[in-house]
Amino acid sequence: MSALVAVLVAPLIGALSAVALPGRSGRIAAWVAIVTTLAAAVALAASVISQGMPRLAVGSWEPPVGIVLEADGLSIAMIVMTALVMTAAALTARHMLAGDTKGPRIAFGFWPLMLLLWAALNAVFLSRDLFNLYVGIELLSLAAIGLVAIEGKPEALAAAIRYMIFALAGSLLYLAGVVLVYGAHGALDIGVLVGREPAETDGLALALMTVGLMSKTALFPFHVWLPPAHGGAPAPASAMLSALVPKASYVILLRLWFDVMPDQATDAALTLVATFGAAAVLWGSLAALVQSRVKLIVAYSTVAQIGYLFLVFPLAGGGSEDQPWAAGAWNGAVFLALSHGLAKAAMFLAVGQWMKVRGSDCLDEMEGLATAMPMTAFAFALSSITIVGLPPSGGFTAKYLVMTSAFAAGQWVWALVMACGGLLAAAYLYRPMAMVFRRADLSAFRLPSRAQQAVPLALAGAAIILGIASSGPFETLAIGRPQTAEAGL
Amino acid sequence: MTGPTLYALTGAALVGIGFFGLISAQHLLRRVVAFNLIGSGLFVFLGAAGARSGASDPIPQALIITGIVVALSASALAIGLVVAHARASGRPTLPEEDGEA
Amino acid sequence: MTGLLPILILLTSLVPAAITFFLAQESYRLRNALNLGGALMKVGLIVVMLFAVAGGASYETDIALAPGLVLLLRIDALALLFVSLSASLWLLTTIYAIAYFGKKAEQSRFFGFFSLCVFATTGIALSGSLISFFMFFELLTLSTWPLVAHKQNAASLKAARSYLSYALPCSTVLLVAIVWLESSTGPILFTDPPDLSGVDPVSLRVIFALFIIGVGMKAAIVPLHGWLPAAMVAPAPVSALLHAVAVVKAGAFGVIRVVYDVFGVDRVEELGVGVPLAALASVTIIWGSLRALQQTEIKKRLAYSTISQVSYILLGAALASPFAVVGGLAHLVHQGLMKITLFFCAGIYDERAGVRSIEGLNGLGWRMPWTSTCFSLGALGMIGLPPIAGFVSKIYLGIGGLQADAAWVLWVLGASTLLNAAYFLPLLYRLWYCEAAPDVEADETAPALVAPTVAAALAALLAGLLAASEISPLGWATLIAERDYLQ
Amino acid sequence: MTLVLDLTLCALILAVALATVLGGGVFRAIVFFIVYGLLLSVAWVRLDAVDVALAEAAIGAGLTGVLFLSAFGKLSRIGAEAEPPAAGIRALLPAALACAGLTGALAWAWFALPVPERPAPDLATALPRAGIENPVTAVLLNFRAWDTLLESIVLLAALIGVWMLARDEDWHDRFGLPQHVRPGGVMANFGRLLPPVGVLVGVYLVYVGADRPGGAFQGGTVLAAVGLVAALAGLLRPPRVTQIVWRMGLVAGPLVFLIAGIVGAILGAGFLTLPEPIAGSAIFVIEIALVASIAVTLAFLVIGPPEQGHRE
Repeated sequence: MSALVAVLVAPLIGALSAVALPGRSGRIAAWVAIVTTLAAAVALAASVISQGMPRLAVGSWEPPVGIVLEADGLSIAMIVMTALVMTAAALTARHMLAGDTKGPRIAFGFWPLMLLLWAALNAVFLSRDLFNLYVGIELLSLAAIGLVAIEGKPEALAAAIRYMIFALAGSLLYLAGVVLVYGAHGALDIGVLVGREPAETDGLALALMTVGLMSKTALFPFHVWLPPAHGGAPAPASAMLSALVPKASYVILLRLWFDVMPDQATDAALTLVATFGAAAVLWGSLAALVQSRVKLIVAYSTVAQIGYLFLVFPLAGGGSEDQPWAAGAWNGAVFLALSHGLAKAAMFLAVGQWMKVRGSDCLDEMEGLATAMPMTAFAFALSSITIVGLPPSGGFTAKYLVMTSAFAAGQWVWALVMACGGLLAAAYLYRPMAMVFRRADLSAFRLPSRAQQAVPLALAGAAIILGIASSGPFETLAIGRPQTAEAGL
Repeated sequence: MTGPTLYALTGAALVGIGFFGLISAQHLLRRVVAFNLIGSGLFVFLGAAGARSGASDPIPQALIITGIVVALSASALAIGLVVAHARASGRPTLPEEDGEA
Repeated sequence: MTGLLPILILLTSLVPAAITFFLAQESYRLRNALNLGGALMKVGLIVVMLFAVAGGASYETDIALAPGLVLLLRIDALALLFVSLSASLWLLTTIYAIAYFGKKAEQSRFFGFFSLCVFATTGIALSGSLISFFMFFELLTLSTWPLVAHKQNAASLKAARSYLSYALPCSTVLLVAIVWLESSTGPILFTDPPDLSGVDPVSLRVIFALFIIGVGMKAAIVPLHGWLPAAMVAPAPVSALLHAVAVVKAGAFGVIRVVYDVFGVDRVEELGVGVPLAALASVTIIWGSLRALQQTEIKKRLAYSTISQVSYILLGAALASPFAVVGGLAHLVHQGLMKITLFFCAGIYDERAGVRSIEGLNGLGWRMPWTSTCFSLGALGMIGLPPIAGFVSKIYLGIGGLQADAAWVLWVLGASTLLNAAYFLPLLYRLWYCEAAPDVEADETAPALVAPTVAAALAALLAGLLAASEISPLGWATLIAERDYLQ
Repeated sequence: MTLVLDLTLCALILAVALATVLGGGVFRAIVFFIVYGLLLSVAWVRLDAVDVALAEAAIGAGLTGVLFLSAFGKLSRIGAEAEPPAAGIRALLPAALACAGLTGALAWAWFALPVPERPAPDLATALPRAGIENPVTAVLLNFRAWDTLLESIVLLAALIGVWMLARDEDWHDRFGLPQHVRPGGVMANFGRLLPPVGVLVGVYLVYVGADRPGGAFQGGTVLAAVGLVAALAGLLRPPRVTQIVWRMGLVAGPLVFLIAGIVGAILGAGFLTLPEPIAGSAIFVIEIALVASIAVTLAFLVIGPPEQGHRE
């Protein structure tokens, strides 16, 4: 059985087992699934790098009848990042959500939901069928909403409902686009659609799908659901929600614009999308500056970071011919998605441990934590470096690539937006950082074990390594990269 | 005007009506109802597109059945959330969108 | 093997840093051994390389990041000048810091970041490409923050915050400058001057200004100097690091790289940006000295003195005449030696006599003769009294100014010397000629504090005395200037 | 004649849809929605999509309607059924215009759509190899089995999400609110009579799904309804979350489906590949398991998470 199948099947079987089996054995099944999926993700990446892209026609039915799954560089980069974040979140969840601290309901429900979330993410990263992607993002949304609501507090429920409204409206708009695509071309497979005759309705279809996916990605002005939802969930869930879930709809957007319908991209549309991105960067950062709860600061930072991802659309292809690298902006955006995923998860996991010690995530309660739990503070600092985009992190590599493309393309405004965003990020992340660095005596509190504290540090370290050892991921991303990523839209 | 065209236009109208309901309704349960209208409107549109060429096309029909089940799942979770939220807060509406902060 | 040398030099500070972070507070011996061992090894490696480079060898190693992001490590004569300065002063500072901290808390964090800071400085020195220079430059910014904030109280956090609120915006400006330039030239390597002919002169002038803002902030040019006096709340070894070994030096070094290796002397002249830079440096020299006069706290006065003195280096770089270049480069070392002496002394006065303000110095000279002698040497050197190092720099800069047809430089130097004397001589007067307050307890029986101080002071003296020899800083500066910049 | 019928039907559908959105009172909206679902299933028959018609009637109108009604009941119990006053016309005008624009865009798209060749020729060649007569079932359980598998898991995800809405103190209680049925009353008798008939209908729907309209989802819905009526009548007591048998029932369908897929992959045929000779029987086995799981899942979705009141 190939690794491609295993990354999909293992979390699904794990989720089903975690539902069906009682107590401990259910959790053991979940852990077996976590380890298997992690291993399968690594194996898949290795096989893609060494043997090229595996392609699987499910049920041996070729499109347009059947559905195709395919792993390219973008897929495996996302799948490996997901596997790392999921494993780390699970490692901390084991303690944070144990039955004796949070009650049997959460101890039961967390594991199947997280495994379903994982399966849905992998399914979205691999699928090449527009309708199958719809089912995938619906599974993703339902599992994510379940995780938002899991705490059961009134605010969490309200946040879940608001999230649900945006997610559902978004998936319906996406579905509307899919309906138009099928109506015009009689096909749903991306591979088939690449060679299609453009139809008059394609522009509308792309617009509908884009708006829908923007709503699911929480791009400004559809971001209002994100901070309460990510801020209200338990920390391991927040880590997955913030680091991974928006990336799924973003990857679909990349595929739609660069693979399926590059012919539909007009200058005005590209500028409009990037303008929303720029607004998200500024608005999200300013909002993060005035929050008084650390989790909300981190959540608003996600709003801002998502904005960066959308600057790629007008910049792709900017000045590629002058440069020693191809597809600078496209690669930069994917790097940003990857490093943001790792760093943001590390942040939430670190904050989660602080919260567990202090019982609150108010900024004023954070004093003394750097001394008491130096590894988590260091993890937060390293993640901040990535989020701000300072070297030597994956965030910096990304920022450098996108900014160079912007200047080379003569669209330096987007580069200035990135520069401002980085400064604002430094400002809003400085507040919690300085607070934890303050001296205070916390010897009376029970601290998590060193092994627990090491988990976010490992993730944050991975985000840094992504910057230092960026050539490997860079070459990997070139596997199956659309031509339009180099030539521009 | 042929049958499929009529149904397609009906579907288009249902999508609009549904989105209006989703935006305008205060009571969350009614919003969930409106969400179902949008979904079924899209399905009708797709079904009409499938029925255009005369012979019935099974692929859209299968997609629609899948879509109906997915919509049901989403509705079930949404309804559950609405009830739980009302029980916790005593209100069937979302708290006022209190800006950003 | 030879390709590994730059990496080994970096590892001598990175490895101690990485291990030190995870050591318990109680493992004093291991920590001290690691840090001293790293510092000694680095000095050893550099001595090996000094001989090789003097013979014309050069070392290059590149580490592939994403294509376009070249992390190139390279040892040329200029790099070696800076790296030998920072390595030898790091050794002294480490000895001093171990004694200074004794049994104080949070030492693993301190020495971890301390080593990281030196790692970054060494990286800056060895960087062979603009982007690797930027990477280490930023690493330096970040690893300095926990050192400035080390005391973890409101005052030090405020200073640390002020530091970052200067450093991060300026680094953003620097990044914009780099990205702007590289987007039209491709990655810039210092070995291979970029072809700037494709960029219009107006853009180039703006980019040059952005570069100067970006790196000049660390060199504390006016008006980007406010963080430096504020950072005086940090422990004395940190001040030494900031003023002599790492931060301001990195800024000055950055300006040299930008002027000579990114733009090139000819292009700077052609764009007409050298004179404004020299003017800015002159303003900083005078302004820093004027402000130093007004300070009543020893460390603050020294801090403003640094602002003034570092701009000598910039002045030399901007004038770009042969003597000016040599004088500026030599002053990079001279200022480091003299300033570290002064800060070591200030730390000893504070630690062993509880003296922070200028009044407290009254009569300390006879009670703490070693320290006070060193302090006097440093101060006189700063004023430019022969034969101490500072004199040599000033002479060369003055001649350089004349060579560059900028006689006004002499006025600047003259004014600055008068001001230097005005704010240093009263201190010396107090040390040696005033009556001590009867209740002051002062003793300097702390050899680990005093020995590095004496060594630094002697070095400053020797640098001036032996200026004519080839191995003196001046000799090196001449070599660099002749080999790389003045054909 | 048929055009008049279609016109009338469409007009009715739109009128009822408008009524659900604009009409006064949430309860009325729900009732209108159920009527809407039934009208829509007639429309599906008119569009020659009987499988969809069955699904719409059973799931879209029936089950969703029941979900709404029971939620309304729960809301009334806590006094949250009343609707706050709606925003004024002026405030809603932009939204109305945007929605009208959306409708207009879709309507424009309809006329702009090119007419592709359909059904695609590939489909015609694939159908005979599907191992099953009903083309819709063939697409669902063979050609696009991955969709269907994920969809059955979406259902499960929704159920777990709903369970997570229980309060911690209720977690070990029986599902839903307790029902009190008057012995010998209409409900009790109805509850005794209906299940046997319902089970028959459900099984029939699954069975004929192979060649004629019907299938796992439609059949499963009917079976779920049977279970619900039996529970309402007091014949069945709702289980608890700790009862493993029921939880196994929930996952049986997707699990069998997955295992069938993995077996194909391991044997070298390919993931979710059903070799032609055994495709028919394999689909049948998968369908049986799916029906069971769908029935249990849907029933549990309607009953809802454990709630206070079961404890005496």
